[in-house]
Amino acid sequence: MAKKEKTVAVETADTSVSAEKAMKKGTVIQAVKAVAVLVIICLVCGALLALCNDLLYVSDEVRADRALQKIYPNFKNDDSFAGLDSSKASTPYGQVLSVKKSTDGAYILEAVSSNIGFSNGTVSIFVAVSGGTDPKIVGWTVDKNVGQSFIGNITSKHQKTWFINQSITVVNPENPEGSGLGSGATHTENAIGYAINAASYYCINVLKLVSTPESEAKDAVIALLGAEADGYSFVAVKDADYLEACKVDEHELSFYFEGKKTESDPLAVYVYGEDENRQIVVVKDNLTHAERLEESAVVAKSEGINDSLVAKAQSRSYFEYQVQKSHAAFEFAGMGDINSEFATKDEYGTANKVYLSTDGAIMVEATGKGGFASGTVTVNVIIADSVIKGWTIVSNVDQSYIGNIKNEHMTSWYVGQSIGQPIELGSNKVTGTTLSSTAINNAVNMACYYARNTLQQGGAE
Amino acid sequence: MNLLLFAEIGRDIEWVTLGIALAIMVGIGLLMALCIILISRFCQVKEDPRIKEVEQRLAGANCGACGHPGCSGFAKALVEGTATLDSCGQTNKEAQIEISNILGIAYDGNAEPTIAVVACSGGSQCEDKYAYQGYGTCVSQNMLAGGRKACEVGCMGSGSCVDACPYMAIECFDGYAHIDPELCRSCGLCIQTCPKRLIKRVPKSATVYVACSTECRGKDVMSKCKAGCIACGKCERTCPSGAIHLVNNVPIIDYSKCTHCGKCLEACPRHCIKHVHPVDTHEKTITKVEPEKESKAE
Amino acid sequence: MKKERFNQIALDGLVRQNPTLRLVLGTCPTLAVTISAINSFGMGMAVLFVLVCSNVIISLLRNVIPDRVRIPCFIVIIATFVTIVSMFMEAFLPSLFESLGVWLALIVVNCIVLGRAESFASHNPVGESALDGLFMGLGFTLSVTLIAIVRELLGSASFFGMELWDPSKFSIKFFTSNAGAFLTYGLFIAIFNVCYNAVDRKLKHKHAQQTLAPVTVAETKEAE
Amino acid sequence: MDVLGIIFSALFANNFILAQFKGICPFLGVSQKPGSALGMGLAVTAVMVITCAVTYPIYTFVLVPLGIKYLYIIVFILVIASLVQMLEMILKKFTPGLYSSLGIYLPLVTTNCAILGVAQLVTAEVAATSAHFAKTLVVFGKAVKISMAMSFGEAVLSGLFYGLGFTLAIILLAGLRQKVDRLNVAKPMRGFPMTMITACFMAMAFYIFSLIG
Repeated sequence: MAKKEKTVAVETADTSVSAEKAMKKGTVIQAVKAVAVLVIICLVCGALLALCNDLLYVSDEVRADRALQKIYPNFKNDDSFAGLDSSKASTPYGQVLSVKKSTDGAYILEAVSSNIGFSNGTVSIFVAVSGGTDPKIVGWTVDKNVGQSFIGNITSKHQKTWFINQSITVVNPENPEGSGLGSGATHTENAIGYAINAASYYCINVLKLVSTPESEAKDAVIALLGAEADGYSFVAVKDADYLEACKVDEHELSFYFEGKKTESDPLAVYVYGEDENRQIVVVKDNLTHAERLEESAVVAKSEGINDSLVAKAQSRSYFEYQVQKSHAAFEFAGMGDINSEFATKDEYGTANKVYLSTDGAIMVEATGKGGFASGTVTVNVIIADSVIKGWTIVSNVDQSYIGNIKNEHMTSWYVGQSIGQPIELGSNKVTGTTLSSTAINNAVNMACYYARNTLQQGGAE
Repeated sequence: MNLLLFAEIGRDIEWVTLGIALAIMVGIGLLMALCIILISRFCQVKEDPRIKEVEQRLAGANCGACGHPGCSGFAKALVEGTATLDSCGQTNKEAQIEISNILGIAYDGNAEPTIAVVACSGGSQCEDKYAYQGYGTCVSQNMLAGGRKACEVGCMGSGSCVDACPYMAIECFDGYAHIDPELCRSCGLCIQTCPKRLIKRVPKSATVYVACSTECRGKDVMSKCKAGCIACGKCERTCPSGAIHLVNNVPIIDYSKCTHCGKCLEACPRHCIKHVHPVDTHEKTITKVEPEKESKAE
Repeated sequence: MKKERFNQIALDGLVRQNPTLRLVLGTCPTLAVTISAINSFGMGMAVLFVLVCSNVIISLLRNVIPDRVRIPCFIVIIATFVTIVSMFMEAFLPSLFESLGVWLALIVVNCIVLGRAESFASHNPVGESALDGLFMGLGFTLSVTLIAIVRELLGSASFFGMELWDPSKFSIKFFTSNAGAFLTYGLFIAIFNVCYNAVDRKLKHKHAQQTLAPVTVAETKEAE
Repeated sequence: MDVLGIIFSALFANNFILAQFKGICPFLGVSQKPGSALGMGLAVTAVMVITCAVTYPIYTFVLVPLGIKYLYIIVFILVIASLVQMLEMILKKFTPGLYSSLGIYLPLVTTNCAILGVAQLVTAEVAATSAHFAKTLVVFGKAVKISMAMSFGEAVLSGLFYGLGFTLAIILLAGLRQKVDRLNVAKPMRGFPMTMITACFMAMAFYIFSLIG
């Protein structure tokens, strides 16, 4: 098809030249017009929104008492109540934000869970706890949430059934998870469970609405210690065998508390007997075996307590009991001094303490590097005649999956191996916790390395 | 002043925050608008303004059949004169006329709109030489001894054309490719990709097409495919206007002579001749169409 | 505005171009909110309000807004209406606001709203745009609520919140999970396609039957 | 600043598409071919990083102190839309190559729940005790307390990894769809329904991550 010259071609040529000039002027006006339009639209919209915000503003008080109406309709505020005791507001499950008391004895608490919710956000809820002898959770509703994009699944139907009419003692630590309630948003459910437990923990321990035997014992201990108790938080250790082991003829050890306070030494509290004839002994906890036996170790004891109970409390700490439970032969005979020359090895970690025993065996506490999220694991390794008798995990830093390492691993790994040469990780690991297992391997190797060199038990390094 | 009925909803209008909100909104609006304008000025890619106009008039399907990266590439090539309009089958006539005016070139020829059809209907009815368990589509399969079909020109139905078609007009079922006439814009991408060159262009107004392109004799076809054309020549004999001729065992329809009478379709014992537009309603009443002026060589 | 144009818009919005089931737009809220029917209905109503208002305003301003800042202007208008809806809900429907939560604010970037604004409202007069917004919103609400009813019935054994039977006896937890959302939505699209094609074919068949003769002649004329 | 935790949760446990259901429209629309899916994924990641970097300071230092938090939707969306338009122009001018592979998806990215979703996630406020970033600003004489769930570094980092999680999911689906789209299924099941069912299986797989994470 040959191209045919058409008059139309000529016309377009000269119009494009003048178009060029028009373009220049046009674009400036057009640009200004564009900016103007956008700015005017933003202006109008901003004004409209600001007005609407003021007209439809929901203040916090409105939001709070709207929640109250939902969970506890006949709420009449009793302003004689002191409100939140902020020093004790933090609980193991979350934070209590505010407390209100109704004239008929009911309490309304606002609590927020620790961030274990969906995409580790938090959920804050209002909880209504009925007064009277057996306080129950009468109602709860979700207030604010952070990052819980599936909060919609928790409908009002759930808020009428979960946790309702459960006594606050039952809700307490049994199933903080609250999971498996089946709303399709498991993480948010966990967060709500934690928030409710935070509220009930506060009710039991601070508001003292109900007195469980444990809280009564705790009050007695605090009464005994008097001024020294402030700042300490006492946590009951629920280890039935230890309670059994500390029995002295017919005196039962009813509670064992571990008192912890930041940057001061922990306390061990032994509570014998029940209610009135309760006898309490408080001993400093992190002393060596020998120092523990001296008189100064006892911080406080109730009057008229017979000495056998005090001696028993001084004799063995819970830590020593745990070690002995896993290796019966180990009889404590005091602390050995750390030989600093072999106390650190950069590829393994550090050796911290050495415990001696009556029959010559030693226990080395060593920390291994290279754990999950570059954290560490501290273990106690018992070594007798250059063979590992057993080991336990003492503590860990950032090892969020160390829970997978169960007792059956502790009894099977490394036990019986000689400390002559370094021990390979090999099969000593659980899927999903390889990093934590390597840290444990490093710690055990550190203990063997220390034992090898300092006590010439096995072959030299 | 609580304007609304709910006593506790709403608070007095705080003019201060209202002012702040306005200031923020205006500030951000202004900032954004200015940035857009400045950057569009600063990043002005020197382009011939005609390119934009041409691009607007093109079909805008970015199908790439014209060999250029999308319509903007094609528009640029058109303005620079390195491409001709007819390599784009999509743009309708009026748009093509307008573009020619903009470019100042003469508009010639009014190409008869066409659609593509697959000249094979064997698929699962055609025997397989081997079971293909490899990766990919017909193109890769074709490299392995000419594809798994016993018939060397048979459609494998593995969908190279399906991938190629930007209009999702092709589907593979019953083992061979089917083109949906309503969706097909005859861009020609499938024609280029089909390794067996089975896809052909027929005028949009055509009603029948030959769905087989094997050049073997009847006896061989019988052994390989139950739906193949055995070159019996019945269609050639029954066609009143002599539009069908057997060219080395493959019936070829000359659409300028075809009167859409449909007799060939009924005569064919193997049903190789099929409808272009699968319409079962007005089967019988195909009206007479006067033959058009022969314009483009097929 | 002619009756036939009204029908065309109505049918487009509800059936022919149903945003959720035919055009598969606005899928984010559809998957996330359809766990409970009340939430979905609330979401549908919110989208309906935003759609109608923004379509009206955008079609009013369609000649004023220059092309270069078109998208920011449309988005600002839609965002205003979404904020107004969320403020309204927070004030008067607190439980619904709480359960919708994040998804209420995401209506701004919902593909339906901006899609209709750009493709329909910016070329058509106010009346038709409003109607289009209305029927698109109804189409969305209908399909989202339908999906939610099925998921709620199977997943948590309740209908619009009312418990029908004890979920521990029979309830498929799968439908309340994410994977269940995808599956239900996919099956719904498939079922809708089946019904749509069946009805479409019957209509075309009836249409072709009645006006057989004149159509074919007219058709070939058009084809010239 | 638990980096490993953010990475794991952003990529797998709280994957932006499969766990949080944000950004499904491009996930279904653009995943025909792995090439286009990768382009879309990278475009979304780039815009997400810029969004987090811009919206976080605006929210903490402008909106919260001035008490106009209700404007957050309109301000975020305006900023995002304009940024994307600017990015498109800049890419077109300086890197036409990158523009041809990435640029065409940018207008698609603005109207996408993923971007506003990440902006909301990142600017989450939380009770003062567990805030990663807490400050008190004196504005017009009033002291305003700000307590954000994430610090600025965490915000940008999680924006980046949410984007990569998005890209991971969309490429996986594109790979699967290469095969699934050619399956010989019933006619109405073709296209979107089959894609949905593929996505359903992917969601199941990713659900396991959320149990571990």
